[in-house]
Amino acid sequence: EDTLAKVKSTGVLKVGTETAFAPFDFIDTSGEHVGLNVDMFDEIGKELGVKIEWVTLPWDGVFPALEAGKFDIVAGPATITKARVERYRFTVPIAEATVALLKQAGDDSIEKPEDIAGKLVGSGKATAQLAQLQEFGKTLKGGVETREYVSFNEAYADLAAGRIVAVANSLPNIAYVAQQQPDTFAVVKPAFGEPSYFGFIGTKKPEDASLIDAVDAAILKMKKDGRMEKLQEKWFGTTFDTPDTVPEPKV
Amino acid sequence: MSSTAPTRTPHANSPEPHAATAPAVAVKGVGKTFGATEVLKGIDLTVPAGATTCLIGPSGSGKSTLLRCIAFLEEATKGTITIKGDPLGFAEAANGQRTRLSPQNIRSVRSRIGMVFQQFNLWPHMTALGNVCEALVTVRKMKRKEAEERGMAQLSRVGLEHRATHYPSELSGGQQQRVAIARALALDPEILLFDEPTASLDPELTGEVLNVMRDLAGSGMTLLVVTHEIGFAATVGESIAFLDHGRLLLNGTPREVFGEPRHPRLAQFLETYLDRGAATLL
Amino acid sequence: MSSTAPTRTPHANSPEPHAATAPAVAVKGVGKTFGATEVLKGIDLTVPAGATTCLIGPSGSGKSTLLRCIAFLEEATKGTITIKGDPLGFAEAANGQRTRLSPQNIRSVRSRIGMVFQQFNLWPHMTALGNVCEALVTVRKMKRKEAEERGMAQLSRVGLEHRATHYPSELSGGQQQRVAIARALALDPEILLFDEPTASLDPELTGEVLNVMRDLAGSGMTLLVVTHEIGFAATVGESIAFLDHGRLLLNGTPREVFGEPRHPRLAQFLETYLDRGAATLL
Amino acid sequence: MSLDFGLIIEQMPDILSGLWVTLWIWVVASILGAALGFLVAAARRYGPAPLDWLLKLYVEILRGNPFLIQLFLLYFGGPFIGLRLEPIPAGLIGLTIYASAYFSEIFRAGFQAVPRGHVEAAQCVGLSRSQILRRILLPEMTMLVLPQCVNMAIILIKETAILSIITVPEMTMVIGAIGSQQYAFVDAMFLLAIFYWVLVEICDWLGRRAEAKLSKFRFAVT
Amino acid sequence: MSFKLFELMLWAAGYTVVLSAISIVIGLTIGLCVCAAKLARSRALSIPATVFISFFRGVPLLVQLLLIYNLLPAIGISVPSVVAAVIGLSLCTAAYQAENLRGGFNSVPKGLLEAADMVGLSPWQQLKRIRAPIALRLTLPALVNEAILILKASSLISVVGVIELTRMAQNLSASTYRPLLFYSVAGGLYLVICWTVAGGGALAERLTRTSRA
Ligand SMILES: Nc1ncnc2c1ncn2[C@@H]1O[C@H](COP(=O)(O)OP(=O)(O)OP(=O)(O)O)[C@@H](O)[C@H]1O
Ligand SMILES: Nc1ncnc2c1ncn2[C@@H]1O[C@H](COP(=O)(O)OP(=O)(O)OP(=O)(O)O)[C@@H](O)[C@H]1O
Ligand SMILES: [Mg+2]
Ligand SMILES: [Mg+2]
Repeated sequence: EDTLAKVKSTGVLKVGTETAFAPFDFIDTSGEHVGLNVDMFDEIGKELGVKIEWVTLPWDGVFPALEAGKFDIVAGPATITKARVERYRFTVPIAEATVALLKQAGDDSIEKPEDIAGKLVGSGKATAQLAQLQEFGKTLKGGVETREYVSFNEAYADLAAGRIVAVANSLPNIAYVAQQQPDTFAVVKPAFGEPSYFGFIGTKKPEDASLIDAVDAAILKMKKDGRMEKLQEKWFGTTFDTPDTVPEPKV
Repeated sequence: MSSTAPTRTPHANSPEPHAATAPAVAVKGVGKTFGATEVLKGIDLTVPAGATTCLIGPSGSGKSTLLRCIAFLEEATKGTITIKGDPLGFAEAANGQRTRLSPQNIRSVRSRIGMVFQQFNLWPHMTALGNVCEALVTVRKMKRKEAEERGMAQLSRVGLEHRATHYPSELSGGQQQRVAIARALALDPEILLFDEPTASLDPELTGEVLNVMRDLAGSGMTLLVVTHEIGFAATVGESIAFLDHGRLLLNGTPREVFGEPRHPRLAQFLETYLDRGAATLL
Repeated sequence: MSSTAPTRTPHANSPEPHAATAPAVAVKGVGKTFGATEVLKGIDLTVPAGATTCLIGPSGSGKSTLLRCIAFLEEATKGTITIKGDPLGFAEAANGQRTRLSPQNIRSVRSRIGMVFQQFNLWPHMTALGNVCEALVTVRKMKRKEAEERGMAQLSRVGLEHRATHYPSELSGGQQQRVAIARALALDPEILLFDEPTASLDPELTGEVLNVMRDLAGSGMTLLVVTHEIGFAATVGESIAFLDHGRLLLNGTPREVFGEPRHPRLAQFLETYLDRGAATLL
Repeated sequence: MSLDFGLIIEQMPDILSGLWVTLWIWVVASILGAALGFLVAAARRYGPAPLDWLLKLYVEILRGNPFLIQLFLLYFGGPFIGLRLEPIPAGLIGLTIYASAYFSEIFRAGFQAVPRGHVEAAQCVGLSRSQILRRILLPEMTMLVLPQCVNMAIILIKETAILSIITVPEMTMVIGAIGSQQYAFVDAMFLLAIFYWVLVEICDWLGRRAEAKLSKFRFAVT
Repeated sequence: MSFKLFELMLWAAGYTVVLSAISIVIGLTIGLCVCAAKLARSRALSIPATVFISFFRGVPLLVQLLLIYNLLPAIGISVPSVVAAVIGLSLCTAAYQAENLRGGFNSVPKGLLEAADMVGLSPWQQLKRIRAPIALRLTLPALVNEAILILKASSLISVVGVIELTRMAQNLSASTYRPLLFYSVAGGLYLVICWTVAGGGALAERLTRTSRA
């Protein structure tokens, strides 16, 4: 059965995500699930004429659940990588995902990405950011030691505790973290990784294709009429230039 | 004791037993093996109705096993047991073939037997009265109120009406055993079996239980008592059975069994049990 | 203590007790309360050396408590206890103030006392020989080999050399109790305390233990025995102490204590214990 | 869904190293936890009353909380009170402390289960307090509480999975990561289930064997 | 921490309690069946029961949950998060409770049943009136213990998307960057819950004590 048709007939689009991934998805101080994703899917839902039903899981559980058919699409978002493109169908990018470093505020020993040479840097287990960090490490003299966390939040906590000198994550995320906690964290500019982008994720099942196409169309429409820009401004304090098609991933 | 005196030398020696009066229990050729060990080796025993029979013998001689076979808590591997003439557990055909009777039949024959255990075996989650009434309500389907009246009557028979609402854990050993006797009595059994009813009790508490049993014996109830209380056996028992190594060595009136000359095994057994040194103090 | 000895003419009946021979145990004014209940109410007792003293009395009269005070397993709340003249646990100043002695002193005085319990209390994770040797090795610091030789000697004294390598779970109750006696003997105690050593045993197994105790009594060892075996007390005890409700009611030779006219409490007590009905069979 | 053994064999070195980390942390934490638990139980029994209350609080706090929370607070909260631990030491210490609370309760019951008479018999032949503890109570109790200890060890091996949140590269972490990288989530979970199941069964079997071996030291009289 | 956030934590704690309670009740029911199967003479019943107990005791709850959540759809059964969580917790606790119950049933003294035999109670009446009540009383402390274990184990059910106490703490610390605060509050709430259950258990035990041997 065609998924788009099913979604339209039931009037519900099920979206899976993790709620500990600010500013895309998180629980705000009044306990509401908010973030860029929530706003975007509100708009996408309007475009498709359906309601959005959120299914929130720890990140580890999101892809297995997508494959098990627990929901129709994953918000996330996830970095568009070679390996993932082989396995999943991405929507058009919604934000830049280039990897940068977060350090402790006031740490003068790290002024540029190369300063992490020989030091211990954290990232998420089995993430695209970790892979890029490791690639980047190889180019440095003395390499870089990595530590893998179940989720980025533990990595931030460990950075605050001083066990690691930096966390490698996508720029939008760490920019948000640094903005929220200016006394604790700071972003190391510039981003060091290959330019990459975030997209929502669906399966490659033929019956799902129409749904992703429709979501793509909705996103492009939002880009065109400026709604997207507004949302980026709202959640990142800045806007990104993103391609209108799924770009060929470099990593 | 005077009341029971005339019925001493009861059935066996009486010239004309009433034809209608079948013995309370008739054990015929009963054998019992546990795995490879033969615990009972062909027992023939008649328990006269309305009298007290005491089963004595050394530890391990098979007294409990025999009693448990009569209560059908163990199944004899050979022989037959009848209760007032009715076969218990197995029917024996003319050719000696045994067939098991139906569970209903077994329960109904067994309900005519009451049993009192060494360990009391009161149900710990029910009061004294609850223990006594349980079977009246669940088996006899009596109304709770009627059952309780009857239960109280039994409790006062053993002198414990003031302990009706106590739980077993709140009663002394002797009181627990008396409740256990009341529980058995409540069903109006035709015969009451006792397996060393005072063996778990302190010497001081033994007396109260033996007194209740004396009263029962005096009231014409049929009792079959496994006991190490040789004194009780000698004075209350109207018939004594001496078991040794799974065989019934002696059976008769106390006078016949205990009188001189004594069977050498019995003499040896009494030697162990009676504190001969203490006898000098008597 | 010698003051009480002549009046009771206790043990040896020897006309001139050696001045050097302090009594094995001297109990003076010992009282013991558990919470609010006064279990011992001022006991004065002299246990003569080289003789057997038996402590009898109804259940709950405080026999075990007194024995446990002498073993310093309980601390008396009043009074003093001396072992061959040495104070146990507490030193009493002239003004009656008691001060606790050091743990070392307590251990050393206590090691001159051996104790045998009703429940045997063998250590289940050691063989019979291991039980007997344990204190020799860990307390007396003997070489294992020497300790084992000595342990075997004690085991053969109780007739169990062939069971040396068995674990308690592999021994009968009577054998376990004999191992417990050997364990106590191994340390060469000056006095051996027994708390109802046969009360947990089947009647058949009682004999073997009582025989070992008879042998010990005959060998001139000092024994203090709490027992319900009135026969044993009457025949082996050279001195009898009768306790009732925490008081020492009677103390003297068996003839003095058991002879007529009897103290009414003792008569009542004997009534309970001696199976009068059975006496007719003796 | 089918297990792709090629992938697994390729990753075997990683899997084995995860298995090794799980195993050694489990064994060391179990032993240390049992030892610490024994000390706690002994201190509660023989120490002064205030120590008993304090240790009771220690035990009840540890038993009233998920291990996940405790580990998180130890690892991420520790630095704020000057306790900066690396993941493996933190995991080891956290698991040991967690285990000690449960073991102490097992041993406390064990102390009570050793008949008082056995201790009194030892007192009567002059064994000192520490000799009684070492020579009588400890071995007797060990036999009595062995089944509960095996049970606790089984619980602990499963708790080691939680160490992954503080980046300890144990079995769940390693196999989970392989699963994510290869998009073979369910396969990985299956593999994990089997690994743990086998470990637990082995532990159980060893425990039962030890129990059978020790059964003859059991009390003859109770 | 604002009152609103504390309220969220309380709400999540309540959710934890409710899901745990449901799981314990379902688990007890399943546990009784498994226990009965294991005690049965028929090997066709006792062997599956043994395997069931062994599996659910031997595999970490986390793994069980993920298998239930992601594997059942593969065989055509799709279960929502909450249901998966309850199934996982129930099966896990059922295995332990079956063992506890077996211990309880086996420690009912045989003599009590023989006494019931003697007064004519049928096997079913014996089970209902004597065996089960006594076994349950004997199992009560273990049951309370198991309830506390499940309360704590429920901290893992977030892997299938249930927002209980621990997950709420994680979520709120991710958005407020105050992980220590929220984990401490969660720890405190778990303590309160567990101590309450333990206290209730002790009370229940005391109330039934008079009726225990
Ligand atoms: N269920 C059983 N399985 C195996 N052997 C048994 C069983 N019940 C009893 N026996 C054995 O049968 C023999 C007789 O036991 P029984 O209990 O009838 O003796 P008893 O005369 O009642 O002894 P006691 O005076 O000690 O109660 C003993 O050797 C005992 O070990
Ligand atoms: N640890 C204790 N705490 C409180 N009361 C105790 C304690 N030990 C003994 N008692 C009480 O002290 C009294 C005397 O007990 P003891 O054991 O000395 O009696 P006994 O003469 O040895 O009796 P038995 O012949 O039954 O062994 C009893 O009433 C008993 O309940
Ligand atoms: Mg018997
Ligand atoms: Mg006593």
